[in-house]
Amino acid sequence: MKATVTVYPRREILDPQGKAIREALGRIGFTGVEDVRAGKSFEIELAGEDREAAGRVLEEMCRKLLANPVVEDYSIDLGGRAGAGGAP
Amino acid sequence: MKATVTVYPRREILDPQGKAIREALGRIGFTGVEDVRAGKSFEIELAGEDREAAGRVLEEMCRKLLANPVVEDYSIDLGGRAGAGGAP
Amino acid sequence: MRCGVVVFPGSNCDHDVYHVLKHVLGQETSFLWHADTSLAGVDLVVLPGGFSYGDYLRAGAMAALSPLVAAVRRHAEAGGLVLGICNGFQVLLETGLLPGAMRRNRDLRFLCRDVYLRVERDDLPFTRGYEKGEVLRLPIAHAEGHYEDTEENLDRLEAAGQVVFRYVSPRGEASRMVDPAWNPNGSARAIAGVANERGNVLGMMPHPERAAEQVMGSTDGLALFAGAVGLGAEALEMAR
Amino acid sequence: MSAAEADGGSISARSVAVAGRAEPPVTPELAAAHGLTAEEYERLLSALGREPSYTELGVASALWSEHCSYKSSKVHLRELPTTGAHVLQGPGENAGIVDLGGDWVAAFKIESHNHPSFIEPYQGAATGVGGILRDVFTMGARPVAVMDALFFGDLGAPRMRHLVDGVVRGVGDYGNCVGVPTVGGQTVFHPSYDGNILVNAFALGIARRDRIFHARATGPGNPILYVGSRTGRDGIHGATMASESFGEESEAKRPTVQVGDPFAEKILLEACLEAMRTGAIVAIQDMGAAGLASSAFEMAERGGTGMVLDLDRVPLREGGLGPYEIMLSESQERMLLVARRGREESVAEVFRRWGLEVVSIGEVTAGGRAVLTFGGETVADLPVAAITEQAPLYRRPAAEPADLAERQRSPEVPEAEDPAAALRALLASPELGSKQWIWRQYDHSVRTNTVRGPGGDAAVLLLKGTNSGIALTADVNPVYCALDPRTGGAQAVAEAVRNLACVGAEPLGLTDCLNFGNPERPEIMWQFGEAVRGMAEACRALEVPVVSGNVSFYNETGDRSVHPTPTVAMVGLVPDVDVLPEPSFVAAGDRIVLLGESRPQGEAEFGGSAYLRLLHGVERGRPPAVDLAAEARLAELLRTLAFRGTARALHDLAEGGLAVALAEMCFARGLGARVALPLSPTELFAESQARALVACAPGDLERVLRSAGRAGVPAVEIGETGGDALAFELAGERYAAPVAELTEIWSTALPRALEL
Ligand SMILES: Nc1ncnc2c1ncn2[C@@H]1O[C@H](COP(=O)(O)OP(=O)(O)O)[C@@H](O)[C@H]1O
Ligand SMILES: [Mg+2]
Repeated sequence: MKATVTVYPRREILDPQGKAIREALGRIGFTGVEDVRAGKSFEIELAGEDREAAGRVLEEMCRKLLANPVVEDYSIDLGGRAGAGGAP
Repeated sequence: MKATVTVYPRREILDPQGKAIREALGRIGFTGVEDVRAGKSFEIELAGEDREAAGRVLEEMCRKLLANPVVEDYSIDLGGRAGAGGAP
Repeated sequence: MRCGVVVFPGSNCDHDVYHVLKHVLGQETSFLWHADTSLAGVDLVVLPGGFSYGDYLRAGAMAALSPLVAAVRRHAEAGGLVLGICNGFQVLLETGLLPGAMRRNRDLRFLCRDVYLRVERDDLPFTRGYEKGEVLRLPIAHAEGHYEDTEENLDRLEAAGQVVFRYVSPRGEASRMVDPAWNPNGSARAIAGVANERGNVLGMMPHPERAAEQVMGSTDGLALFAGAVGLGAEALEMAR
Repeated sequence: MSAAEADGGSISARSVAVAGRAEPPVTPELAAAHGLTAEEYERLLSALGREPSYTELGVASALWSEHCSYKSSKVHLRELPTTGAHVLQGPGENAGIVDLGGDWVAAFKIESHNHPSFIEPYQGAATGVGGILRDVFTMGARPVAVMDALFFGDLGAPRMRHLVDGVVRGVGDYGNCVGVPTVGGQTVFHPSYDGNILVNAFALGIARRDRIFHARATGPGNPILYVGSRTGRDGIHGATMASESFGEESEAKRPTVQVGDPFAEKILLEACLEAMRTGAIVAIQDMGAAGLASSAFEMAERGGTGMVLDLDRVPLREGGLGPYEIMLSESQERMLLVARRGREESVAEVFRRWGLEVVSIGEVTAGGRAVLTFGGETVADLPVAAITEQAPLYRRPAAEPADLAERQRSPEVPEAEDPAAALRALLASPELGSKQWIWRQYDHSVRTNTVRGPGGDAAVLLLKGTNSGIALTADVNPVYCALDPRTGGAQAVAEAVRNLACVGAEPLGLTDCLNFGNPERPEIMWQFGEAVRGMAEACRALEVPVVSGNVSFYNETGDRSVHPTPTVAMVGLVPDVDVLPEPSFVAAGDRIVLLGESRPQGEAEFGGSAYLRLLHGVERGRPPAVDLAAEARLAELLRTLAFRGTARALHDLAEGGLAVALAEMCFARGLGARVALPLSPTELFAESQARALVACAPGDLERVLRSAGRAGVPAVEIGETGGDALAFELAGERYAAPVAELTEIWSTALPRALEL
């Protein structure tokens, strides 16, 4: 089963990378970019087909390793196609 | 308008990050993780409401800045909710 | 004092710290392997710099889950001394033994240079060789050294006196008032090092072990180790 | 076709299905597509006595590529002196080795990663560093220093800023993660690199004298172990690609980019050094260009042996790889080693403890044949010597470029009205501006040996447990080389010797990276031959042997070639790190002495100078003459002044001449200087060689002048340090520039040019 985990810096935390990208886009002529946030995406292939169990396992992975709760939020997508939930 | 761009290392290319994460998950007891790929996710807020135009602009952004076509694939999601297309 | 230097896969300042403890200060020092579960009776544990597991996820995140770190946690909870330098600091943050988190440097680039630090407390084992307000010159070498936490938590940290080192100008001015270049990575409130409430766990981004012998150009870092291993006043004075 | 149906393991030339896999039939056209000429293909046919299999063709063409075989360069490289009192291992192994005295030796080498870095700068540069580190630890030496010599195009050229950023990040991220300090290097900007940047990576390791390892597969019956990362499709044909110019075709032929995994490298490094201590390793070599093919064949060649390899046992990252791909993959962070039979378990145990995969994939055999099997079939059976030492060798035609005389014609030299203004303009250029933006992204102090890091003439590393230091420098002036490759080649060696002497170091040996265009063009071959000759002359005169090196040809796009770029990385020994002079002024009131001969009016040397090129857009003339005897005398004097502690600061004169050298000495402490000279403002920028500046305490002035006299080096006191300006008095006229202003211009030049 394929899942996607998306991890973004928490809203209230400065996102220098997102800011740098927005500025770089501006410099090369992309106007109209109002905001960019930069996060991480993980595509995880899990054994088994039990979606509920997988959801629990992924939650735990996020809490234990994939995200740092002090500065990051995460979301899990087990959707038919691997579509991440973006930022929560 | 909000869009999500997801960038992953191309399939045939070594993904040291994904490999390290898979191994780390294994070490802390998550069995059944068959594969992990590590990518980037960008949430982009664009001015205007023309989805088609936005799609074209995002394509260009990906080619010029957000992704490195030599080693990365990207996907663009303009879906109602910000759901990234995961790996192409 | 018996000292242990933790070796994670990817640690690369382990030998440097070992050298200072063992050869410069003459302490009984050993390496501690990440996969072991015991600290083999050491009094001071140092988590050295480097790129544990390549820092491929977040700096320090994967190392924080090592079996040995569980032992480090018990050691810290029992009041034992723990020092985390650079990647070691990042590991301590990831374990929650110290508050806050690290983000990428303000310029999003690795940065290796000398910085100036103000000693904010001189009553910890690690800082008893310094005087409060003293300015040290130490090297940094990191890509993720931007210390961050919520305003509320930062206030609490300051109030509890847990900020041990701050990036300052050569004259000791706090960076908010001076050129941002003196706060090289953009850390919140120019924080370079923090301790836990009890004061037995210290994490810092700069590398005192790289400034512990005259031949390296500075010995400002030596007193930190000398203090931590419990040297007497006279030896401490020598170390300065 | 199953294994049982294969005809007894012998090679069927027409086999188009190997172990059930479709393979293209081997034809002369396919051989040509692999870069073999018709004669080379003939040579292969006669060496085999039959047509090669697909795998054999792949292996042979990779090993016969310019990159692996040195077929065009070898006859010239023989001119370089390779022996000397300190040399323990000359060219031919993975790295050269020199004696550091006491228990210690140093292994070092430089290598190019030009083509991959142009395609993907970050990974190209990163894997360049990774490869050179493996070359060093393969010898049993722990890497303790990296240098990078980088040659970029004009910053306004397409992709150039992206290339600079990517290369610098790549070098940094890799070395930083492995924990080896990058302590020096060189950075050049010149439009000749617009379409082909050069990335030359150097590494040095130290080892105990009796712990050196070699890559000689000996002892038939000894198992061959594969260690490290798994094999993927990365970089298949990398070696052949490095043996072609860029063109439309190479775009299409792009192999999968090699991705560096510095964490895997760090683990591999620690595990290899530990495994070497078991005493159960006979030989070890990394898998670099042409992957398993070159490492296996080179090890067998050096050992005078053969081997059988079962390619089914090679750990793969992905399915679907056939023997051809397995042999040619350039996946990174892999090692091939020969263990003592019966003791392989003790080796394997070390690697497993570090979490690394280790697999026995074959064994050493007598008789000099390499037999490869896959899916139960023999897919290659090659005579090792015929493919390695008997590879084709060429003495390619060489001809002086038609426009050489025109380019060497003496240039007109516009007068500098105000030397301060000219100095500002030079310091503001990325060419002469500070490279701090680059080297601050490199960890240069890890391992706590860095006594002198980047930014000076030479880096110095403490050899712990002793008082001596290892000095390192990388030098070449491609503009000089383009105008006169022989002089340029000699100048690179001489400048390196001078830079080492500025920290008091005696040279022990050098490694060179010869970056040139297409050797099939006679002008390029002429440049190559001349440059090597110049280097050889300088090496002999200055007594510096060449212990390792690398040749990179085909650095051209369309018919535009890079400037000839023979990078010289030199290693020296500092007898006492406690009396090291600084590269910059230390205290006010010190006397400044100019050593060496500044040519009189009318003879000042401006050919290929920074002054003409950067301020007047003129790149012509003969480069400054290199007087090797004068260089030898100067270097000897500099070492004496350093060792006796007479010199507080030493710095040699290079691009930008006296004016730039003086300014550079002011920067570190913001300390000015007042000098008076019988020169015209313009002549301050002449680039005559064999010159250096000394600053000494007033009481030591007499000693400096006397030492110079004894050494036969012209010396004049030109002024003293102090104040906050750099002030010149030239024939009665006074000029000055505030040091703070110059420092600002110089230190921001590169980030400004990069538009950061
Ligand atoms: N790419 C680089 N990596 C590391 N150090 C560098 C690099 N480029 C320049 N440096 C440092 O800056 C010094 C001055 O650079 P440069 O002016 O190019 O050299 P040189 O003094 O040999 O003419 C070098 O000696 C080296 O210490
Ligand atoms: Mg120099």
